[in-house]
Order: sequence, then structure tokens, then C-alpha cells
Amino acid sequence: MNLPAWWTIDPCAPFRLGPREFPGRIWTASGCFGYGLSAHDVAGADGRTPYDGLGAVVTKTVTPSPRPGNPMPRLVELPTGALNSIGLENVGIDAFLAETLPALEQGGVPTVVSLAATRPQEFGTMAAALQDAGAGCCHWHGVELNLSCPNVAEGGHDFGRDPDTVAACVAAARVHLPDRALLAKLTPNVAEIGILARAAADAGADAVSAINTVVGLEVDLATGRPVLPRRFGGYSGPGILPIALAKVDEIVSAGVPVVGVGGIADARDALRFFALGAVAVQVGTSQMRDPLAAADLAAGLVPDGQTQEPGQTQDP
Amino acid sequence: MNLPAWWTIDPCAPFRLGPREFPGRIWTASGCFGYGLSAHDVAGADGRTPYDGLGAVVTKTVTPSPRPGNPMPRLVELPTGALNSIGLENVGIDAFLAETLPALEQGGVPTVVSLAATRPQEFGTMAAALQDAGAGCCHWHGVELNLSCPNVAEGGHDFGRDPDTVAACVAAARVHLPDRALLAKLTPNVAEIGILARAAADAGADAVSAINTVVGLEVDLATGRPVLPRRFGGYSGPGILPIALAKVDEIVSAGVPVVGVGGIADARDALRFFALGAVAVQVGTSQMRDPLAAADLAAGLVPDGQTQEPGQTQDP
Amino acid sequence: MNEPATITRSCRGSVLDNGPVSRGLLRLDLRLEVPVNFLPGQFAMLNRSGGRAFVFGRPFSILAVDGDTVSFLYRVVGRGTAVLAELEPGDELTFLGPLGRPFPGPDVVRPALLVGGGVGLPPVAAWLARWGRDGDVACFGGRDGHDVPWDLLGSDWAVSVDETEGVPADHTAWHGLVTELAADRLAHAEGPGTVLACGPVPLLRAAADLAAREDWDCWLSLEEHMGCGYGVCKGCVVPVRDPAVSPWRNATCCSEGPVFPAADIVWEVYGAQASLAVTEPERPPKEKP
Amino acid sequence: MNEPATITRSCRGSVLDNGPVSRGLLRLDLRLEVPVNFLPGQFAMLNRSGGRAFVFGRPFSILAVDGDTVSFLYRVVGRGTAVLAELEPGDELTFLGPLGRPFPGPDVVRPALLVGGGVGLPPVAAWLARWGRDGDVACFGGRDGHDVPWDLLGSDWAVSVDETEGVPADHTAWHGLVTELAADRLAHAEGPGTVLACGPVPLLRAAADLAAREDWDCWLSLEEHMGCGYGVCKGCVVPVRDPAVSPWRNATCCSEGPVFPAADIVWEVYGAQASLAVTEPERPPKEKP
Ligand SMILES: Cc1cc2nc3c(=O)[nH]c(=O)nc-3n(C[C@H](O)[C@H](O)[C@H](O)COP(=O)(O)OP(=O)(O)OC[C@H]3O[C@@H](n4cnc5c(N)ncnc54)[C@H](O)[C@@H]3O)c2cc1C
Ligand SMILES: Cc1cc2nc3c(=O)[nH]c(=O)nc-3n(C[C@H](O)[C@H](O)[C@H](O)COP(=O)(O)OP(=O)(O)OC[C@H]3O[C@@H](n4cnc5c(N)ncnc54)[C@H](O)[C@@H]3O)c2cc1C
Ligand SMILES: Cc1cc2nc3c(=O)[nH]c(=O)nc-3n(C[C@H](O)[C@H](O)[C@H](O)COP(=O)(O)O)c2cc1C
Ligand SMILES: Cc1cc2nc3c(=O)[nH]c(=O)nc-3n(C[C@H](O)[C@H](O)[C@H](O)COP(=O)(O)O)c2cc1C
Ligand code: FES
Ligand code: FES
Repeated sequence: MNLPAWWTIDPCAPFRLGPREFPGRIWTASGCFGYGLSAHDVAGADGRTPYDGLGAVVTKTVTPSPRPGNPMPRLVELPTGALNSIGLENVGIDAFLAETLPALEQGGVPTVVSLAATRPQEFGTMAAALQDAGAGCCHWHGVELNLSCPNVAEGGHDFGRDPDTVAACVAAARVHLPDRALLAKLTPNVAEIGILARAAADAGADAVSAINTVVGLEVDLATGRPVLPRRFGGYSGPGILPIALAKVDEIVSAGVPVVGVGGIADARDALRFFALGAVAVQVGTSQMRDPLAAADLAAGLVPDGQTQEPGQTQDP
Repeated sequence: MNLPAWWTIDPCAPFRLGPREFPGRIWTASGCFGYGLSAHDVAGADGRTPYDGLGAVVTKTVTPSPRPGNPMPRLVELPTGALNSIGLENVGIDAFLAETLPALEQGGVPTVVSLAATRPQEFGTMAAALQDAGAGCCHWHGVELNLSCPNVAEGGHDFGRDPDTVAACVAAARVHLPDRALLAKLTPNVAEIGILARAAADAGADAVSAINTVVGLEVDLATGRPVLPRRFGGYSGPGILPIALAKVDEIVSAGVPVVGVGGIADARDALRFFALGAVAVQVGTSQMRDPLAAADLAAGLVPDGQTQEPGQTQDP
Repeated sequence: MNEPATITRSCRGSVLDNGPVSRGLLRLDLRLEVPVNFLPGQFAMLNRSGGRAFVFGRPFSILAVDGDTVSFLYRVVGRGTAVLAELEPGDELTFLGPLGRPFPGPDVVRPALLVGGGVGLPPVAAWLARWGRDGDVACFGGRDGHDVPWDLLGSDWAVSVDETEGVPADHTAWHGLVTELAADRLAHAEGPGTVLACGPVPLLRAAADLAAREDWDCWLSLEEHMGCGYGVCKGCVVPVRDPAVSPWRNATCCSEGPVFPAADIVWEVYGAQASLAVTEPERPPKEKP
Repeated sequence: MNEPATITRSCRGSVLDNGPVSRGLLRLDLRLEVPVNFLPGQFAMLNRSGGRAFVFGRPFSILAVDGDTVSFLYRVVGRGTAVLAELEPGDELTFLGPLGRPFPGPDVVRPALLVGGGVGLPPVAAWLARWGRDGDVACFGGRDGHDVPWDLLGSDWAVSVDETEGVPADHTAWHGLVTELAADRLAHAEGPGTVLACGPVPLLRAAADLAAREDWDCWLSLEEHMGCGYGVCKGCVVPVRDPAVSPWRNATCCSEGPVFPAADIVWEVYGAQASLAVTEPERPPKEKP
């Protein structure tokens, strides 16, 4: 790809976010690359691995207790994206700290740990446990508080839609995480995301991640009923790109550093977020399709002096 | 298309909505078929016209004064839909009543007049003028209050996001419209659309229309800046279908009759809304691509006794 | 209103022929499901059919119609035109047309000066084919000799090129801008008459200036990005002077145009708004040979 | 963990050959950018390349690999498989594989009974080709003679059909369910051994019951709708018994499977959740000929 003239950043060069230096700006999104350990056998035809040039893996969200997730079907392909209702299936914080975190450190995987809970204090408890267990980890760079997963009944929407709750969660985690980056992942299912971003930043978040999935529904035409047992799911993929860009722009206007996520399919989409001022981006649904998606994208965004005329970038 | 077994309604048969009988359930959406007068010369190869089987044309939104709309570019094609920032360009209520409404009546076009204003009282004033001028019209069936256009600075978001304002607008119009259907068109850019729908219904709306466009943004890669001069636009088309379905489901759960709109590309998409309980549907962006879109869709949904096995409808 | 009394068809077309007529200029012949009529200056919206359709069609001026066969000239500039270039005989497209206001018909006494630049050729070529008479002058401008569809133009057209490279030995071409060629021809014509032009914005402005200077009428076919193409979305407006509205009003390029009287166009606004203005940048005038 | 020591490649493949091997069963041969290894029971995710890719790939069991050439058998059931059926030599796909846990390798003394129904053939056929020995028995079931890829099966396979129609004169087929055929063969085998099966859910359940009744081991290749295919999304879970988790836990079909010990599968839950169960409904047993 020919890169536009305004793009001069090397996305695979280290950059500072809060108290940490991250190895790069292209990350994988939570829930779309597992715990970052399932792709160590994968390689492209040229030998490139999914970890080449990767700035961070944001882990599948971890909760205080293990969760089995929602009943099947949990994932539906749509013409313009995907609808999921995984329901935060995860091993729980204890198993994560005992097994997963050490494996990530061992594997040298730059890691952001995604956490979810139903009460602000629980974020504090998990952050403290993480800080404790991960004290010696040099590849563990930060924590992302998932304040926005639409598939969990107890937590659910209202949780992350209220600025005070967002602030309380961030504050509870921040005190235990003096030397790791702290991000709050926001829901797009609100009227004004800037207010949530501001609340998170004021409570001590180094940045926010936006967006999580958009509430969506798919109907099974044969039966006339929603495909997902829980009716609603989280809409992700190419169809949410324009929405994610709008939300990120709102957050940038609110003066809060933001990691852009939502609908990124290729390097051009990532550039759209960077153009608006995102400090990094995450690849979700595309990473599920291809374990090399983020690595390819990172490689494609390394400026090589080869820029192009304005007016030629818009379309391939 | 083979229709699923559960589908037994003739969408081209008259049905009652509030005080009116509409000729059918497949409508065109506001702003996507002009004033309903630009396609009288259009015909399919088989002679079918855009008006065949059409339940209603919802006119371009009309405001108290004429509006020139926003600067160009106003409309951007995206891979998964369109982004528009037309800015409610329209002739104003006076010219509409003097010229357009009589022409619609003359042409026998089943009409829903879309109105927008910046204060609730203005909705009352416009409704009164309309009731006056349209008293003798038998093809004018109703009014849709556009409480949701994201492209107008004065009105804008907050206007239609507040249940009290929604109720005030509906109430102001209702008193003047004893014998026409009254619909409130809701914005999807809120956390809980059910509350808005409830407010509209309680204030006297016969139904709500959902959804209007979703706030979106597109970046011009050549310049790194938003394509639209006003940065944000309204996202429509296939990419918003799962969102529209979710919002319609929420409204149905709130017990409010709803006209489904958003992302309908073909008869299958329309069926998705009907499956959830929508009383009618509107075709927007697809109608722009093809003036016969709604008419074709209506024809395709007339049950002919030919149903099919469950399990076969989902995919073509 | 001088709307044409034609039916606009929304139908399918199957590709009869598709290929280059010069370097970068391709001709597409479609067989429609039904015959259509058109007037020179009208256009059609073309799109892929079925699930692979673009959200919006793409506007193309109609070059010629023969019963159910309709012809276009196009250049590949992006996604949509790239798709056109890959079509093979038998492939299917959707067609919506004819659309828009055509060029005015011929005046019984006044001559016409036709100016077409690059893919601006079809509407003026259609005019010449339908209504051209002795005394009318047609000028086509290309970058160089390879750009020029010599066979298609035949002997009726005067041709200009920025570079003489590629001009066949048995053809002559004016070395310079097509509007300079047009000015030269106009000086020799029995005017005042009517200028009809289509091409990039700088060409249109130059044609308008030339006509104004010489007191000729002038009609221009404008371009704007389009959504619907049939006047319902207000996505394609161009600024026109209107005595009733100050300082100007928005006219829909697709249904009030694409042909407008040059005198109505508010260039400062149109030139600034038209993304089209940047795609073919103004080229410096060349020394004449 | 008995993960195979193969590299999973994410690469492109170009179509070498694509066409029917029986009515409704097609074979696809792809030449990959690089050679791959696989173990019988493993699968790959296939997708269109570039802008026309589906949001997720589609899982297909690997039938055979020869250097950089990999073969699949498939049946058209929806959008994705319809696209496969239209591929011509030279067309490009993306390939991610091999993926998943394979069938166990051969036991030095115990015989294997292989059961494949319809498109369930590839993993068991791959096992037979790689590890089959004298004493192993392979059974394939089709609806009728037209369904059966006779040439591909050769003489190693016993075949069952629900309807005898279309069985070639020089072939014989058991008239009835493939699991009835399997039961018959198992009764004559020197067991207990191991049953390896792939096919629709009713076939899998019957194979599991048969194995349990006769005290054979049993491994089944399950299907679930997949997102990633490599264990990262948790979109493909199947319910398995696990001493550590009561009453059962979710196992990812793509990375902990698709091959599972039959004894681990919680049929009441899997049968109810699997949309796959409905696509090939249980057919009433037929009178044997
Ligand atoms: C009335 C009219 C007549 C035309 N006649 C011809 C013709 O005869 N031959 C020809 O080659 N071209 C003609 N054009 C231009 C042609 O429509 C564009 O080249 C084409 O739309 C580009 O599409 P794309 O997908 O390849 O480009 P992209 O840049 O990928 O398109 C992106 C979007 O921009 C729009 N767009 C881009 N360029 C133009 C443009 N110049 N005009 C309008 N919209 C544009 C597209 O329609 C699409 O919506 C005409 C335009 C108009 C308005
Ligand atoms: C491990 C594994 C191995 C398989 N091996 C083969 C094989 O060798 N040959 C073969 O023909 N088929 C095989 N299948 C089934 C094959 O994946 C589906 O037929 C295919 O995904 C259908 O895609 P579609 O787009 O045509 O169907 P659609 O119904 O249009 O697909 C819609 C969605 O449902 C999923 N889906 C539909 N049916 C199935 C299914 N049976 N299994 C999994 N997902 C499904 C698709 O992947 C897609 O995400 C296998 C499935 C799995 C899980
Ligand atoms: C299958 C799936 C599982 C997800 N799980 C999580 C999760 O556990 N925690 C979280 O914060 N986001 C989760 N997400 C949301 C993604 O991280 C991301 O925000 C969203 O998908 C938008 O990005 P995309 O369009 O690139 O996928 C999940 C998304 C998908 C598709
Ligand atoms: C170009 C354009 C103009 C629109 N103008 C209006 C309008 O004036 N009033 C209104 O209520 N909605 C307007 N809408 C929104 C549509 O009526 C509809 O709610 C939305 O586009 C979603 O439906 P769709 O996906 O079928 O297009 C407009 C949409 C588009 C694309
Ligand atoms: S393109 Fe829609 S009004 Fe012109
Ligand atoms: S398909 Fe994603 S975990 Fe199995």
C-alpha cells in the first residue's frame, strides 16, 4: 500500500502510554485473540508470525470467577460483520494469574490484561492481585477495564453507561497499578461517549479504548425469531467502522487519549483512526479471520519514504 | 423468493394505523425519495412503477422555513452503507403546502409528511397548517415528526434524545391532527430507545418510526481529515440493519407500535423487521439506488401460498 | 421546464462489448431488457446487479442508443469504474436511465461549437451525431495522440493534444489546450452561436469565458458525486444563480442538470466544492506548434 | 496435550482442480504457497481472498496433502460453499491450517472401525490412507448410489445406501444405515478396537452407542459453527464432561476438537445446541435387502 504523505509514524516503534513504553501501536482487541497464546504455531507463507510487530495483545476479559459463557449459538456471521454473545467465557482471575500470565511473560507477548467485574471494588481487588502476581513481568504493560460488554446480564449496559461508575472503577484499579498503563474500554451504546471518556481520564485512566461492540440483533428468517438465545448481541466488524470513527473523534475532542477499535479490516482503516488522533489501534473481528491480520497491518504501516499524491489514497 | 411459513400478511393490503387506513406496509423513508414526485417517469422493464404496491411515501422532512442544507460534499458512499449530511434541505412548509401537497394528492401518492422544527410549538403550528391545507386530501395519511436528524446544528441530537421533549413535540402536533396518523421518528443515538418510544406513545403518537441514521464519520485518507465538512454524518444502509433490528425489538418490548427502518436492502431484510413485530417498514438508502426498490420488495412479499421448509430461508 | 418526454427505465443490461477505444478510454455497449430513448446530455446510473451492487450507482453520460443497445465511454478512476473495466460480454449490470436535463436542441440559424475533453466526449458527441449540421464545429481534447479515440471521432472533429506524441501520421492535431483550439475555431465561425461543453472544470470555465467574451450562448454539462441520480436525495447540488434566491441556490445536478446555462453557475462555489476539480488539475498552456 | 507438531499456515492457495466426485459431493484441490503437514482429523479454514472475503472463514476437514497441494471434499449448503463450487483453476482462496486435534494414531494391536457419512468422509478417509492396516474396517454411508464417490473410495470401503438406486452394477452396497453396516462389520472384527467416526449427529450418536455397547474406544469428529477456527473467540463450544467441572464444561470445538472421545460428549446438550443436527435429519431405518 502507498501510504499518505501525512503518515510519518512507525507503528512498530516503542511509544509511551502512561507509565509504560509499549512496543508498538497495533494491538489485538480483547476477546478476538484469546489470551494471546493460541497462535504460537501459526506462520505466514513468508514465515511472519502473528506476534511480529505487535504492540500488545489485549487478553480475553478475565472476571473474578471463571465463567462458562452463554449458550450456543454465540456467534453469527452477518453480511457486514459479526454478532456475538460469548458472554465473557473465561478462566477466572486465579487461573489467569497462576497459568496464563506466566505463559505470556514466558512467551514474550506484550500484554494488556482485560478485566471485568460487576462492582467497582472488584476491579480494585483484581488489579491488586494482578499487580502482585505480575510484579516481575516485563511484557505485561497494562490493564484494560472492560466497562462495556453488552453480553453479561449482571454487569451489562447500565454499568458502563454511567460516568460516575466508570470513574469509580478506574479509581479503584488505578491505586493498585502505579507502574502499568490503565485503560478504560467504553461502550458505544450511549449518546455522548465524550463524557464517559472524560470521567475515566479524570479518575486516572491513561487512555480509553473505543469502541466495544454495538448492540445488534439478527433474525432467523426460518423461524422468525432472534438467532441468539439472548436476542441481542454485540455487533462488530466492518459495519461499525463509521460509528467507531465518530466515537473516537468525540473522545479526541474531549481531550482524552484513545486507542481506536472497531471495524478495522486493513491498514487503511487503521490510518483512519490515526488520522483522527488515536494513539494506537486494536484489531478484533479481522484478527479472528486471520491470525496474521494485525501483524500484516503493522508491517503495512511502516513508512518507507514512499508516499503518494493526495487524491490517490482513498481507493485501492 | 420463497417466503417463510410464518409470513402470512399481504403487505399490499390496507391496514389501520391510528385513525387511518394505509394502503400498504412498505413505505419509502424520509429524505430518500424526495417529495415522492421525482419518479413519475420511471418504470421497470415490465412496466412496474415505483408507486405500485407502495403503502406510503414519507416526504423529505419539511421545516418552518426553507433550508439550503449543508455545504458539499453531503453524501459519501461507504463499503457498508452511506454517510449523509444533507442538512434538511427543503422548500419550507409554505411552499410544501402550496405546491407539493396538492401535487401529491393529484398524483394519488399515499403520503406521510415528515416535519422537523427546533421547538415543540413549531410542530404544533406546522401540524395546524397542514391540517388546514390538507383537509380535503384523501391520499395524505399521516405525519412523521423527525425528532432525530443528526445533521442540523440547532435541533440536533439533544432535541430528540430527551423523552420530555419528544412528548412535548408529539402532544403539540397531536391536538391539530385528529384524523391523520401521527408518528414520531426516533434517533438510535441513545442508550435506551424504549423510553423515547414510550414517551411518544403516551403523548399520543400512533406509532414510532425507528431508526433514523446512526452518527458516523468517514476519513479522507489523502488528507487525513473527515470527508464531511461538518465531520459527522448520518450512517445508513446495510451496515445499520443489525442496530435497527435491535432498536425495533426494544420498542416492541416497550409495547409501542413501530415502523421499522434502517438497512433494508431486500424482502428478506423487511421480513426481519416484521418478524420482530413491526407494523410497517420503510426503505431508505436502497430506494435511492433504485426507485423500484420498495415496489419490488412489496411485490416479493405478497404470500402466494408458496412457503418453504424451516432451515432454508436464512440464506439464498 | 423542458423535461424530455422519455421514460426512465430501471432495468438490467447485459454487456455486448467492452474495451478500449484509446489509451485509458473504454467503450461499453449494453443490451437492455427494453429499448430506451434519450436526448444528448442525458446520463444513466450503472451498478452491479444483485448482492455485489455498490450502495449507489455511478453516473455515465449516454454516448448513443440504438433500440435496446446503449453505449458509454468511460475511464477507470476508482472502484466502480474498475469493475466496469473487468466486465465481459454476457455480464450483467443494472441501468437506470435516461436521467437529467439534456443539452438544448439545435437552433435553426445559429451554429454550435462543441467542446469535449477526455471522458467529457459522450454528451457532445451524442449532440453532434443527432443534430450536427454544416457550420457546427466540434473540438476534442486529449493529453496526447494515444488518448484520442481517432476512429470514433472520424473526420467531424478537430482534435487538440497537449503533447504531439502518438498522433498518427494520417491525422493532424492542434498542439495546445482544447479551449484554445475552440477559440480559434470560434473566431472563424459565423457567430454568435451556442457553445456546448463537457469536461473537467477548468475546461468548462474556459469555455464559459470564451462564450461570454464572444457573446455566444453557453451550456455546460457539470459533474457532481451522486447518490440517487434521479433527484430524490439532494446529495449532488451545484450552486446556481436564481433571481428568486440570493445570493444563489442549490440545484440538483442530477435532475435540474447535469446541463446548465454557463451564466447560472457560481464558479467560486462550484469550483471549490467540486471534488472533481482536483482530479484533473489545470495544466499549463503549451506553446502552439 | 497431544497437539500436533505442525505449523499452521496462514497463506494463499490457488485452485488446481474443483468438481464433483459424486452427486452433491465436490472435491477441491488447492496449491498453497508453501507445503504443509497434517494429521487425519485436522481441518482448515477457507475463505475468499481480498475485499470479497467473508467475515469468517469456513471449516473443512483435510482429505489429503501432497507437498503444497491440499484436497477437500465438500457439499454446497449455503453462501460459502456456493462460492467454493464456482471456483475455477487459478482462482485464489485464503487457507488457514492445519487446525485442531486430529484422530488418535493407530494402535499396534487393536483394529480400527472407520465410519464416514456424506461429507464426513475426509477425516476418516485421511486416517485410512495414512494408517489403515489389514483388519481395519471402513464404512461409508450415502443416501443412494449416486451419492457415493465410488472411484475415490476404491475397494477399501464397505458402502451403505438408504436407497439402492444408482448403485453401479459392478459395486455392492449394504441397504440401510451406515451405522447398521458398521455394527455388522464390528461384530465380525477382532475387537475390542477403536471406532473413529465423522458425519451428522445421529450417525455420531449411533457410532458412540455401538462402541459403548461393544466396549470399543470411540473418537468422533464434531461440527460447530466457527468464527476463528484457531481457538481465540470461544464461538464454537461443545459440552464435554470433565472431572474438574460439574456438570460439564465448554470445550472449543476448533482447538480442543474437532475430534473428541465419544465418552466425553454431553449429547443432550450438544444435540440440542448443534444447528448441525437439524440439517441432516434422522432417517428411519430401512429394511435390509
Ligand atoms: C452526469 C455525469 C456524467 C458522467 N459521465 C461520465 C462518462 O460519460 N464517462 C466517465 O468516465 N465518467 C463520467 N462521469 C464520472 C463518473 O461518474 C465517475 O468517474 C465515476 O462515478 C467514478 O466512480 P468510481 O467508483 O470509479 O470512483 P470512486 O472515486 O471510487 O468513487 C467514489 C464515489 O465518488 C463518485 N465519483 C467519483 N468521481 C466522480 C465524478 N467524476 N463524477 C461523479 N461522481 C464521482 C462515485 O460515483 C462514487 O460515489 C460522469 C459523472 C456525472 C455526474
Ligand atoms: C471441523 C469441521 C470440519 C468440516 N469439514 C467439512 C468437510 O470436509 N466438507 C464439508 O462439506 N463440510 C465440512 N464442514 C461443514 C462446513 O464447514 C459447512 O458446510 C460450511 O461452513 C457451510 O458454509 P456456508 O457458508 O456454505 O453455509 P451457511 O449456512 O451459509 O453458513 C453460515 C454460517 O454457518 C456456518 N456453518 C453452516 N453449516 C455449518 C456446519 N455444518 N459446520 C460448521 N459451520 C457451519 C458457516 O461456517 C457460516 O459461518 C466442517 C465443519 C467443521 C466444524
Ligand atoms: C467474539 C468476540 C468476543 C469479544 N470479547 C470481548 C471481551 O471479552 N472483552 C472486550 O472488552 N471486548 C470483547 N469484544 C469486543 C472487541 O474487543 C472489539 O471491541 C469489538 O469487536 C470491535 O472491534 P472489531 O470490529 O475490530 O471486532 C469481543 C468481540 C468479539 C467479536
Ligand atoms: C440522503 C439521506 C437523507 C435523509 N433525509 C432524512 C430526512 O430528511 N428526514 C428523516 O427523518 N430522515 C432522513 N434520512 C434517514 C432515512 O429516512 C432513514 O431513517 C435512514 O436512512 C435509515 O434507513 P436506510 O438504512 O434504509 O437508509 C435520510 C437518509 C439519507 C440516506
Ligand atoms: S444524486 Fe440524489 S438528488 Fe442528485
Ligand atoms: S471458532 Fe473461535 S474458538 Fe473455535
